Amino acid sequence: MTPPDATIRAVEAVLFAATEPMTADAIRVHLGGIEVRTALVALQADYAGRGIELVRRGERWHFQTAADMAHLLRRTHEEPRKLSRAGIETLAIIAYHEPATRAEIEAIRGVQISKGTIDVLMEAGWIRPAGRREVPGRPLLYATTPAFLAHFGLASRRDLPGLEDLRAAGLLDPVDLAFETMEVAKPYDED
Amino acid sequence: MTPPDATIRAVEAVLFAATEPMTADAIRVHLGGIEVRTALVALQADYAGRGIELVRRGERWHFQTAADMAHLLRRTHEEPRKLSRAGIETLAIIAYHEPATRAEIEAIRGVQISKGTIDVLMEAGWIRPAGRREVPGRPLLYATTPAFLAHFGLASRRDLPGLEDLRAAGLLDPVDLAFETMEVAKPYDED
Amino acid sequence: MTDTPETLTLDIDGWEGPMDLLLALARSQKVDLKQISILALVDQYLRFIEEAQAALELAADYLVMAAWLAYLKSALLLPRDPEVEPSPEELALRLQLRLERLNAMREAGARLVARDRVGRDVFTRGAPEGLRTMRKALWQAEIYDLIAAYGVITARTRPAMHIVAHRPVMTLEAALARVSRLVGVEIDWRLIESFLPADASGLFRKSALASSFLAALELAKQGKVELRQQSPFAPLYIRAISVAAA
Repeated sequence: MTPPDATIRAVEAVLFAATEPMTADAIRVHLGGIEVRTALVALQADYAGRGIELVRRGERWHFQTAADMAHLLRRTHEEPRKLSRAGIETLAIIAYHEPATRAEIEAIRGVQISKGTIDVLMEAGWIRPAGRREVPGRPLLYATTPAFLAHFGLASRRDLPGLEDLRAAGLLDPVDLAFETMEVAKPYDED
Repeated sequence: MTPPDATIRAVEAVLFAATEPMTADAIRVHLGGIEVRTALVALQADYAGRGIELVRRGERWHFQTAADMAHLLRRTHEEPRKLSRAGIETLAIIAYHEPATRAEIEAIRGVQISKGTIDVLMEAGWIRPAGRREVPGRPLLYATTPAFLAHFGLASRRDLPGLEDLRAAGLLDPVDLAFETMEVAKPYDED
Repeated sequence: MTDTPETLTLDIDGWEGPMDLLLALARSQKVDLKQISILALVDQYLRFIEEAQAALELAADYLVMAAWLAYLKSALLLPRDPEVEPSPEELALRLQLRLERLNAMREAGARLVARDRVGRDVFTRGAPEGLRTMRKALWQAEIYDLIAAYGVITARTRPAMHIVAHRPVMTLEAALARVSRLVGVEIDWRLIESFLPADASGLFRKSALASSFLAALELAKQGKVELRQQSPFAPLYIRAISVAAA
């Protein structure tokens, strides 16, 4: 920056410390009556293109963060988080059965789902409300979104493996159950 | 001013908008992990001699008005908290000796300190509890805070006025220890 | 703090304890604290306390200090007794060191508060926009997790149909027909095993025995046969109830 003169420095400091925008007159009075308009124009030029700008709104001047830097003030910080088991099961049921109501999802899972689980899937952008089922109570229906397909690398829902594929892959003989069997079997093994 | 690069502008905008001094790390995290130290140094140079300055206080950076503008700004702003003599001395003792226990402060001042004195300094955010001394009774230790450095315009505790002289003169040693040192030194003095 | 003892006001409330008063008196000697005369200082303090005492109630700690200083003064003036530890010179030096330290901290405090302080001499931005960080979870899951989860649910909730793999059995109906037919042609007690097919063996024999037993119980309930067993696990006998006996 070019070394500013005393008036420019004074105007700069006063506007920086001010709690609200100030008119040129108010600045002049504050600085004991010296003329400040030239300094304001010079300051505006000094700050052009920086992360801070001197702007004039009506008769009042103030410093503000450059418009193109505004996004830095409200920043979203993304933290990778793994979906819970309840979340992934609920998502799987919606994907295979969509559109599905919450009651249907619970019937298939055999376990109640908390509101938080649906919220998380909505927040992730993987499911969306898809109308209501025309039955008493008109429950909300849920379906997957294009973002769901994109995240899981699927061209369409038809790419999800069918039950026969799952069986062939051994996925219908869940590891958990196999483990339970082994647990029970152990004492005999040890005989 | 020379047109700053994108990182400099971003750091400038963030520090300008921040309500508290920020560490380089906090700025980096806020900006999504980009390195900011070079930008901080460049910014500090950009603002040198202007009505606003970028200063480093401990590990934290903030913009403030230039010190020589004080006479122009003081009238609009209220005096900061006026400290009692007991408060000033207690703060000085903690700053120059930190960490210090209440008993150590009292030993230097030759008088008990009221609870209110410590409270006022804590409330101002200038001192904080800093663990306990591992002696009988485990007395609480007090130390200064980053806000203390910021408020008193200290780049670090090493910048405390006269710290080195006081240390060299042994005036920061515990009284008894200093006494013994002098006793030992005596025979040499008499040579 | 450049007041001479003569102009000091006799109000001890003006001092924060005896050390504070002592420091003020020491400074009034207008020499480096390292060079002050402890004896002169002690005299000043005692004179001040005497005058103050006439005017008002003195706080106990001022009197304790006065007593200690009077002792120190006498010790400094009298010939030194080598038995006494610590020596009066050491006590005097210690007092001087304490005054130096208090003075150092008082000056440090004064320099500290005279610095360019934020909010008094320098100012931070009057109306900062503030920074806000909103945390957003980036949810992650793999396609394998998804389909494996569906496999688990399906396996967990699929209606179970149990098929018993090929096993030779004699049904209760068959046993009932067989036992009632055979028992009708016999008059005497017979072992229940004798009603089993002659070629029955292995699992089929066990199944036939169980079914025949149930059939015997059923027939007994209908009043068509009677059963006899001497003791638990003893052979079980069966015979038809003759019309005459009934």
